[in-house]
Formats: sequence, C-alpha cells, structure tokens
Amino acid sequence: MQVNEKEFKPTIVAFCCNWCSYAGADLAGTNRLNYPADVKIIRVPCSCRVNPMFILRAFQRGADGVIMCGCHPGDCHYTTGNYYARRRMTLLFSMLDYLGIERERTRVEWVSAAEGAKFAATMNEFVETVTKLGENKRLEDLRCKEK
Amino acid sequence: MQGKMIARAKELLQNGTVNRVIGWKAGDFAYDITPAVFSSAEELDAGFVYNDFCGANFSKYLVKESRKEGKILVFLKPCDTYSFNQLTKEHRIIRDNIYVVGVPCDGKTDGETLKLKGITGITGIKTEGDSFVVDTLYGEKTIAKADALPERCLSCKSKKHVAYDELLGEDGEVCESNRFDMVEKLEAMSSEERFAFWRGELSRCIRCNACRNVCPACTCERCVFDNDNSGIAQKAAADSFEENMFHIIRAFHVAGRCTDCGECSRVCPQNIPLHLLNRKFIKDINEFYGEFQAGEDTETRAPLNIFDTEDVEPSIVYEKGGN
Amino acid sequence: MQRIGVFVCWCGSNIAATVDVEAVSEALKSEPGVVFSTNYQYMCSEAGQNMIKDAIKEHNLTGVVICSCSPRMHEATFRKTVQGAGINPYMVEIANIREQCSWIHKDKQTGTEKAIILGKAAIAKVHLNAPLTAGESPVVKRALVIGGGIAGIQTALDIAEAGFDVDIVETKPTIGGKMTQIDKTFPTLDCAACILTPKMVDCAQNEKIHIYSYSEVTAVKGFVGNFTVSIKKKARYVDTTKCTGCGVCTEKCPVKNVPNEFNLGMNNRRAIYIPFAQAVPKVATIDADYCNMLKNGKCGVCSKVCTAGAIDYKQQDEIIEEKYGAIVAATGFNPIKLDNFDEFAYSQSKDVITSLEFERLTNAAGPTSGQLLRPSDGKHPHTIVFVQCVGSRDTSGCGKPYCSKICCMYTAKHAMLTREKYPDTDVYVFYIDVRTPGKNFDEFYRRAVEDYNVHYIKGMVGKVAPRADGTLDVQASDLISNEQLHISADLVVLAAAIEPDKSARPLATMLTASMDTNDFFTEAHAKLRPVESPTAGVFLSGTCQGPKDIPETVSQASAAAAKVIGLLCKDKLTCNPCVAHSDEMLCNGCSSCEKVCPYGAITYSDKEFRMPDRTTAIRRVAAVNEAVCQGCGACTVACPSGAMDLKGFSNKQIMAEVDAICK
Amino acid sequence: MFKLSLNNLNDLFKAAAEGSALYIPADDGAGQARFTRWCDGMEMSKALKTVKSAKEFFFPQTESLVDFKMKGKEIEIIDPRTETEDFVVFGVRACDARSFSILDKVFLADPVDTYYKSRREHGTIVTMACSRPEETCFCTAFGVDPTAPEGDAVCYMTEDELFIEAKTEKGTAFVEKVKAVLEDGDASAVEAQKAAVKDILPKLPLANLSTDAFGGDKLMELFDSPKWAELSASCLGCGTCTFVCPTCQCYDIRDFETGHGVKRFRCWDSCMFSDFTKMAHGNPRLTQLERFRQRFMHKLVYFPANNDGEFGCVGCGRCLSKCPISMNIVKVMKTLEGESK
Repeated sequence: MQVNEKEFKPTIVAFCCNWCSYAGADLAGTNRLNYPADVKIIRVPCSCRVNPMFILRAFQRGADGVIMCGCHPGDCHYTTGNYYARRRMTLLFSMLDYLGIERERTRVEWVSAAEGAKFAATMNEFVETVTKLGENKRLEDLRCKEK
Repeated sequence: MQGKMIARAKELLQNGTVNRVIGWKAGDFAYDITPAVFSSAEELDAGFVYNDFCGANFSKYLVKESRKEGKILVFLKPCDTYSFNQLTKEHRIIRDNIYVVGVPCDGKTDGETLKLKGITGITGIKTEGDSFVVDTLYGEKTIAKADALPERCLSCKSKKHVAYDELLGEDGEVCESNRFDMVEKLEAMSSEERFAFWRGELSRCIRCNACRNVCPACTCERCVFDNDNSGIAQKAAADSFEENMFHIIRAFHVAGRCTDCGECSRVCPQNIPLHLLNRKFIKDINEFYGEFQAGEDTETRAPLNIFDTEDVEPSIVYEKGGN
Repeated sequence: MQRIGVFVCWCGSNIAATVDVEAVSEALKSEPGVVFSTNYQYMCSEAGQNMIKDAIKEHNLTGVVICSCSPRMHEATFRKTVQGAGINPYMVEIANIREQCSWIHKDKQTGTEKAIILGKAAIAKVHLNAPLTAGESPVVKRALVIGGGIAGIQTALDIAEAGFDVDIVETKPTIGGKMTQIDKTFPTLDCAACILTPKMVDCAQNEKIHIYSYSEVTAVKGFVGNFTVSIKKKARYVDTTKCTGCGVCTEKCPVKNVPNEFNLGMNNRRAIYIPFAQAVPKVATIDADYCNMLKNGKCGVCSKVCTAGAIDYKQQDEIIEEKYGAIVAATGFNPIKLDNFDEFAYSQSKDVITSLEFERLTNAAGPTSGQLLRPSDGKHPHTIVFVQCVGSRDTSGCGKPYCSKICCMYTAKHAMLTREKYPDTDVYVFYIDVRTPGKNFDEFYRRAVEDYNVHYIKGMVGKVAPRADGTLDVQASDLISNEQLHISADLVVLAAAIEPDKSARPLATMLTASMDTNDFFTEAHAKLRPVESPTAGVFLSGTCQGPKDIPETVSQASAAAAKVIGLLCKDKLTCNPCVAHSDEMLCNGCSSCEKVCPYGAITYSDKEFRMPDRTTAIRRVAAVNEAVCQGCGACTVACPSGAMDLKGFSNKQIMAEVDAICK
Repeated sequence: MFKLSLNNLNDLFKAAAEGSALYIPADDGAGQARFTRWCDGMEMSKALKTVKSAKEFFFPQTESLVDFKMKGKEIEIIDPRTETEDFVVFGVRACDARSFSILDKVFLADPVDTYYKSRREHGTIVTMACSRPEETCFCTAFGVDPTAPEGDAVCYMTEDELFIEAKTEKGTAFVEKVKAVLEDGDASAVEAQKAAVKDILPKLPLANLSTDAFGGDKLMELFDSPKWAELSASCLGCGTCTFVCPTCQCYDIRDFETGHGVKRFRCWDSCMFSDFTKMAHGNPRLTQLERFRQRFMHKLVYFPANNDGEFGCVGCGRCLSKCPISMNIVKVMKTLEGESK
C-alpha cells in the first residue's frame, strides 16, 4: 500500500462509557473489526461523566473530532446517566454549531456491549467524515500545535 | 415612582421590617448610578434614585446581603425578579432575610448606549414623554427612548413580577418578545458566516470578567476559571481558543439557569452581544424540551437536571436546517 | 511526582504480532515520571505478576501502568497484584493495547504508534491517581429469582439449600414454565413432568422459598447487596390461603370457551382455572377477561360452589416491597410468532403446528390425551413433515440471526417418538444442518435416522399449500439430490425459533442490566463470567441469557445460584471507591447534583465555614454517601463550580488523558 | 508645522505605513474605537477615545516570555522573542500619551523590563490634541493639557485640516517619511482651536476635581478611612477599570502547558481580582474592600510616594464610562477628600 505522506490523519477522541460502549469497543477488538488507529478511546464510567470541558479540551489540544458513546437510552448502567448526557451534548453541539464550528466534528452514538460491529462501523464513518473536513482550525489552540 | 419608593423604604426602615435598603445611588452625571445600601432616611434622601438609568439587577448582591444581620429591602424590576427566583431555587439567597418590593420598569438605558448613538459630552438628561432631552457640552440633543434603549429592553420578555412581597405600581404582563430574532438570523447563516460573526465579536473579549461577575447565575463560590486546581483556569484570553472556551463554558454553566436578564451584555466594555449565547441555549431548550423560563418559579427543575426518555437525539443538530 | 513503572504485555502473539512491544516499552521509558519500563510475554501470568511486584519493590514505584488487554479483563487482577506489593490498588492504570490496538490494526507501525499513545495517556492519568480506599456496605441475605421455570426453580432450590431465603416471582399462576408443557426430554426420553414436578413441589414445601405466582416485578432500586424491589401481586380473585385446589369451581364455571394457554389454545378451559393438575401453587385463578361476574356482575357460581370461601371478586392488585441482596433473572423464552412465515401456511391450516404444539398433542395431559391426531379432523396423520430452522439462523430480518440450539434435538425426538408409536407413519425432516453437539446427542439423532427410518432431507421447505382434500402440499428442495420435491403431508410441524420472553427488556431496564440486540441478557464476560450480568448483584439463569436445552439450563441455574450464595455469604461488600466527592469549599449548595443523582446519594446540610475573607459563614453544602454512590459521575457535570468530582475519574485525570492523546 | 487636508488622510496613512506598522483608532464591530493596524482605506474613528488605551502597544495584554520545550525528560529553553518591528501609533490622546511616562517609571526602572523597552524603542507615538473633550474627562486635574499632548509628533485636527508637528527625533523622522503628502502650515488655525478647547475645559463637570487631598504623604489617614466600605460595597470585582486604564501596570506570570512543553506568558492582572498576588497562603487582600482600596491607594498615594509626587492616573475617564456599577476614581476622590485634611 502506498502511503501518501501528506495524507491528513485526523486525531479523534472517543469517550466511551465503561459498561456499554467501551465493552462494545472491546468486542470490536475481539472480533477483529478494523477501524482507523486515529481513534483513541477514553474510558469513563458513564456518558454522563463527560463534561463539555473535556470536549473543548480535546479540540484545544489538537483533536479534529470528538465522539461520545454511551449505552442506548433506557439501557444506562446507572439508569439515567445517558439521558442527562444526551441533553448536555445536544445543547453543547448545538452551541458549537452556532459558533460556526463544523457540526460534523462532534457526534454522539449509542453503542451497546454487543454492538462491536456498530462501534467499528461508527468509527470508520466518523473518521471518514472528519478526514473530509480536514484539520480543526476553528476551535484550535495554536500554542498546542507548535511542535 | 422614585418618591414613592423612598417613602415606602423609609416606612419599612421605620417600622423595623428591614434594617437597610439596597437601591440605586445617584452619581456625578445623569447616568452613572451605583448600587448602594442605605440604612437611614437621611441616606435615602441624599442619594436614592430611580430613573431610566437604573439598570443594575440587584439579585446577585443578595447572595451576600441576605446572609448579613437583619432583613434587607430590595427593589426589583420585573426582569430582576426572575433572577431572584432562580437564586432562591438554588438556595443561593436566604429568602426570609429579604423584603422584596417590585417596581415597574419601562426599560433602562445607560450612558454608553447614548454615546453609541453619537451623543457625547452629556451634562444632563431630562425625560420628556417618549424622549430623552440630553444637554451636552456641545448643545441639546433629543433622542426617542425607543432608540436609546439597549437590546435587552427593546426585546423585554416580561413586565410581570414573579416574586415580591409587595408591589409599587401596577404589575405588567409577560411580553410577546422578539428576543430570538437575532439568534434565528445567525442560525440561518452559513457555518462560515457564523464563525466569522463570532470571531469578530469574541475576539474583542479582554477577559475583564465583568459579564461573569455581574451575572446572577454565576454565583459560584469560586469560578472554575479562577480555580487553578480545576484544570481549566484561565487568567487571560490568551488566544482565540480561550476567548471561545470561556464564553462557551460560561454559557453552558448557566444554561437552563440563565433568566436572560441581559446584564452580561450591558456591562461588557467591549459591547460583545453575550446574550446571544445565552439566548441560543434558551431557544434550543424551548425547542427541544418545551418552553422553559428560568426563574419563573422556585420549583421547576432546570432543563439540564431533568430528562425525558423521548428527548431528541444530539443528531438533531445536524438534521436541523440552516447551513 | 509519581515513580511510575510501565509493563507492556505481549499477550503471547495477540499483542506482540502487531505491536512492537519492545519499542513501546522503550518509548514509554522516557516519559516524565517513568522510572522503569519493561515488556513480558504474559503479564497476567504468575511470572508476569511477580515481575510487577519485584519492580515495585526494587524501584519504589508509586504508580503502575500495564499495557495489555482491556481493563474489563484484568484490571482487577493487576490491582490485586500491586496491592500484594504494598501499593494502593487504585494506583494502577491499564492501557488497552489489545482490543483497542493490536487486534484491530494490521500494520505494525500503526499499532505500535497507537500503543505508545495509549500508554502515554495511561501514564498521564496515573500521575494524578491517588490511593483510594473502598468503603463497605451491608448485604441483605435474601435473593430474588425472577421467573419460575426450571431455571428459576433450580436456582431457588440451590440458594435455599445453602440456607438463604429466596423469593420466586412468576407472572403465570403457576411455576414450572415451559418444561411443564413438554412431553419427553431428549436424549433420554424421560417424562418431563416426572422430573419437573417433584422440584416444583420442593419449592412449594421449602420454608426458605417464597413463591409470588401471578406476580410481576414493577420497580428495582438500590444496588448490589441492597436492592429494593416492588412486586405486583396481580389480583387472581381467589384467596390463595383459603383455596384448597379441589377444582370444583373449575368444573362448575359456566364460561367454557376460554382458550387454554397451557395447551396452546388447542382446547378450552373455564374462566376460573388451575393451569394443570400439578400446578404450584395449586390454587384457582379467575381470568378477569372472561369472568362474567367480574365483567358484568352476573354469575357468582364459583363463589357459591367454593366450600372454602376462597373466591374474592373484590381482590385488588397488591404491590409489596422487599429487600434483596441479589437478583437472578430467569425470564426464559417463547417460540417466536410465525406471522412472518406465511409460506408455511401456519395461519391458514390447523394442521400446520409448532413443535411445542406437537408436544401437547403427544402429551397424555394434552388436548388429545396423548393421541397424535390432526387438529383439523382428529384423524391419525400418516405423513408428517418436520421443518427445522423456522426463523432461526435467518439473516433476512424475518426471523432471528442465531441458532435456537434445541430444535435439531427435539425434532429428532419428535420424529423418533412418532415412528415408535405409529410405525405406519412416514416422517420427513427438512434441515439446513443437523447440529448435535452434546452428550449422547449425535447417537440419538443417528438412532432416529438409522433405527427409526426418519427421512432426513437437507433442504428448505419453500411452501406449504393446503389442498382441498385436507392434505398439505409441501414443496421443498432436496439439496443433496438437487431436485424439487412435493410431499403430500397430513401434518406439518414447524421448529419455530425461540426468543427471550417479552418481559426481559423492561426488566433489564429496571435492573440496569445490559442486553444484546436480540434481547438476551449480556453476561459480564462471555467466557469467564457467563452467569453474571455486568451489573453487580444481578445474575443470569437459563435461556434469558441465550438458547439452551434443559441440562444446560439447569447447570447455569445452579451456577447462578452458586454465585448468589457466594455473595450472600458475605456480611459486607466492599464498595467501589471510585465515587463522587464534594469539595465543600467550592460547593454552592445549588442542589443540581442532588437532582441528577439516580441513587439519592447526595444530601445537603448547613455547615459553618471559615471563609477566605476571615469571616465565618453558614453555607449549604453537599455531601456524598459513599456507600450509596455508584460512581456514574452525573453530578460532576451538573456541578458548575467543579466542587463535585469523581475519584478515579477526576476532571483532571480525564483531561490529562485527553492531553496525552491529542498531543 | 505641516498640514494636510483631511480628505487626504488616507495618503498620510499610506505613507506612514510604508515599511512599518501603523495603528490608528478605528471603529470596531460594535461601533467603538480601538487601535487597529491600518490597511488601505481604513478610516479613523471619530470617537474621542479608544476603549482600551494605547498602553498595550508597549505592555500587551498577553505576551510570551519564555518557552520550555519538552521531549520526554529533556527540557529545552527558548526565547520566543523575534525582532520587534518599527511601528507607529497614530492618534494617541494627551492622557494616554502621559500614561507612557508613568509606565516608563515602572518598566524602565532597574531592573529594566527588556520586553517593554524594546517596544518603546521601536514605537513612534503620534498624538492628537483633543477638540471635543467629554464629560468624563478630568485630565487637567492631573496636569495634562489636552490641547498640547506629549508624543514624538503631535497632530491637531480642525474642521477640514490636520496639522502635524514633530517633537522628537523619532517624530522628525516620521514627519520626514510622510512629508511628500504634507504641505507647510502655519500655527494660527491650531492656536485658534486650542483656545476654543480651553474655553470648554472649565465647563467640564469634573473641571474642579482637586488632587490636593492626595499624594504620597497622605498614606495612613486615607488607608484607614471608614469610607472605603461603602465605596467598595457594590464593586463586582471585575477587571474592567483596570483593563481600560492606561496606567494600570500589574501583570501575572503564568505557565501554559501545551502538551509539548510550557509557554510562560504574562498577562494583565487586576488588583480587583480575587486571585491577585495570590501566594502560597492565598491573596493577602482577602476582601473586595482591601482590593478596591489597593487600586485607588496605588494611584493616589503609593505611586506618588515613590515617583516624586506623580499620580498614577491621567484622568482619561475610561473607568467612568466603563465600570458596570459606575464606581470610579472620581467618586473615590470626592468621597475621600475630607479625610486627609
């Protein structure tokens, strides 16, 4: 395979809840379902642990896309966590969009422990979307990009 | 109204209902009015004013004042009462230590707004009907009140007092407000245009913290941005990211709690339309989760502290029209 | 500054094949704070664990990063390891370089680079780790089994045997479940009732077991060791304490046309009924949908004939609340509805039946008293076609993608029994594959083919068309001889796929237990913890976890019971120390956190504080009950001031991970 | 003295911007003036004052001091400064012009702040005499003559003409540079305008503000005044007054961790902030009263005490316009006047 050196490789942060999505990611691994190495997972107990600060922080530090995965609504290990997360992220993403940050850079996806295939498919698709968008310029912190 | 207020304040001081009054104090010019605590009839006579420039919302002062000895009298305009309720709901003020007198409001302006209309060198102001007659060093100017009011008053959401112990004057009604017009206009723009708009606005931020410090929803004992241990402390808007970050997080922290009192935009020395951030959240909350007005009462749960199993998915942000 | 040791696991070749483990341990050696870094074939092995322990001692490590498989796999293992070497178990972080890296990336360079970044993130986090001490919470020494089939019965009996109280909640008027409807069991052909009913009686007689029949779980609160469950006892309009089960009412009831669900609607029962003779509890139940007295107040026959005075038309649903230390889900299965398979003419012909209906037709207590007769005309069928995999292994979306596992064996059983009892009958079995793994299973199947001359045909039935003469035209393809067949059958038996009972999904929600896309409960680990749900204190018994035959169900039921017993034996449980904590100096007392806490773990109190400006003030501040908090973190985001943080997943720790990943 | 028709202002700017950066007051998106790097066609604001003063040209709101680059356990120290380019600030008012000498006393005193010094050396200040002072102006109280500002070169603007006069070597160089667009002018129009403004000055509402009660020798009586409590009572503790002030010179030095190292930067700080001068034990001024008092004591007492009686205020009036609660140095002075007598 020829690798184009200038090919843009996005940095993607995926916040995954421990009980569903992280397990789903594990299942994707167990089933050897490939998705790009650009995706790095951060384990959180529940999607409701994801603070908007974390998402902005990721963009600041050089992420080009941030995705949050949690249990399907109704299936939260903690009963209600993902419902709160859903509201929070809906509003936050809407605000980022309102500020002119490309809305495709943020995403929420519900992935159960059994959905390894969905996890891989989601990540493939998200990486593709973000790759098309290119580097995050609108919510970047240049200080963090100096190498 | 000013006379009535002074008279009532004196009565309440006299009969021991309260031991002090928080009100507006006259300054050197017609417009430079300072919030102040008055503890005697003499002080009230000497400095208490209530006029078209008394914009300051006193609710936040009550966080500290209501914890002091004795009961305090506060005059609240309709929009201030929403902040007052919100603070009561969040246990930030001790309601029992406050005596609220609701006072009517027809919109409040300030010196900076007049200056932006080209009126400078102001030495005096008279209200004549629907206009201000402004004496300046360079002659007399007349400006219609409707032209001299800031955006928050032009799109007033309510002239109704939602919390008070007594009212002076007639209570008003919740208004038909066009307050989301500008938000809608922005939403209709392309992503690039919105980005350019907000960069233009937020790049002026000098991080004086006036918006935060005046905000009745920002009453944290210690703000995360001031807390070196929070991991996101920021002292200055060192670059475009930090300008964005501060205002996004601040708006998020007050989302569902902001009553849209407009103090943030009033005090911004750089005239950044900060209310447009809060109004975006308010509008989204209304659209996604049903009409909600923070501070309308002291019971209803804030939209971010409750949910519905059928809530919209975050993907609505992508699906919604616009560009 | 921490002194961090990094241990990179090869996992044999699982990691080492696509990640250059040497390069990873070398690269991480130069990270700030790292004083030791190595790699080894199997870190989880005794030798690997000893390597970690030795390094902790030799290098005075304060924190440990293991680059290995998923923390869901071995985090607990390594926590114990480091604890053994004298450092706090929560000073370990795992970088998941197997599931998240080596197994999904084919290119070694890519895998290695990513593994290094994941390692750096774990190092960044461990820098901010603090020793955590787990609290304790008491265990209620009572278990709840939801579902009273053979799985629930076995689990309950085993738990009771160990001396613990156990309650069974069963939605039907009797326990027993599907097995009560089965005639014989493969491969031994013993009578199902003969082996099941004694167990049912044991349950009824065991003083440690309480049966809530005709009842449902409506709410579950709490957590492992301390669940509070609401159980709705549905009104059966019969006082179970008075009813003697004599059955007179069920004979006198004038409403005779109620489809009998026990016989799958193939005959009728009365509006007041006892499902079958060996029902436990053996008490009558009035079917409110049919009872004239309950519908329009006209009748009252059962009340008149009941000498015990047990009939109570005024009975209401009753909700009781009970506390449990452990909960076992044993909700079982049902054959799928065949609406999507109209090509088999199930809805058009009475002579197309499901296998479970076939069981009733051959059962002595069934509608035909055990005579195999066609439902349409009551005549003895001479040609019978069995169709396997109806809705199983179906990726078209009409059925289920999985193998229902039991159909091959029960179909062989049906075919064999038919041939034995009615040797003049031609029996055909259409199959995709015949799957017979299991003790004596293949021998059983071969007997059907070789000794009983059952015609096994590899191929699928395309269509069943009822003919005017009452026979069924079975159109099928024989894949081996590659020809189209038309068989004129008298009876067609469909081996319908099985699916989890519909009550499982809402129950899973109440239990916060996870389910797969087919609504089977997910086990905590597919191999190592197959009878536990990922939700602590919730265990899985029987087919609610996946298709199983009876011996497997019973094994799993006993296994679940063993897990429950293990839990109930403890007086106290160690709590998860990764719980929320409120910094009182930052707390505004706004109650946001309290509102989003699903466990009611947060309380407020007024406390006197010395403030930064030298004054003292009384402030309303939040406190977290660490035994109740489950560590979800909802409160941490609801809190605007950052007073609320989560131990083990603190704001700063997560941000440090973000930083490490993004740089 | 040279002059130029106001119609040709763009030509002047074009000439001035040749080879160096030129900053002029221009209206921002909100209609307020700020110093903006000139580009062709940009118009000068008609506002009397910019929101932020001109101090940020020499003492920027944030500036990088030193970078620490980290690779593994290696640390490399980098001076991020690049060659400062020559620049011209045009249209600085007399008050702001005076503020530079106050800032110089702080930053150029030993030890010299080399970051500041370098900018001072490269900057040319072209001031603009005031023609329409406003009600918030009180520079005369601090000895500033708004009709005759300091600066490298001074401009006077009449109805239709701009007059320019070099005052220093840098100013002369500037005038030389733009001379092509100028013509000779005589001072009579300028003098007439100066006289007109001098007529207005006594009519300003704050014309009679006196500094007599303040100065380096009034320390304890002012410090102990009971009036500080009511003065500071409604202070929000924001930094607006500080950040718009031309003379406030306090800064904080912070480290920003970039993921690859640390960027040490300094940024404006405000004594009104609760975390100002925070040390290991916290902020020595624990209450807003103390913080508020600090700001005014510094300007009116401490600064003159250390600088031959020179006050740390130039009377620009920005804080009067911008304070969210309209509390300001004038109100403080008027309230405290009686205290030190």
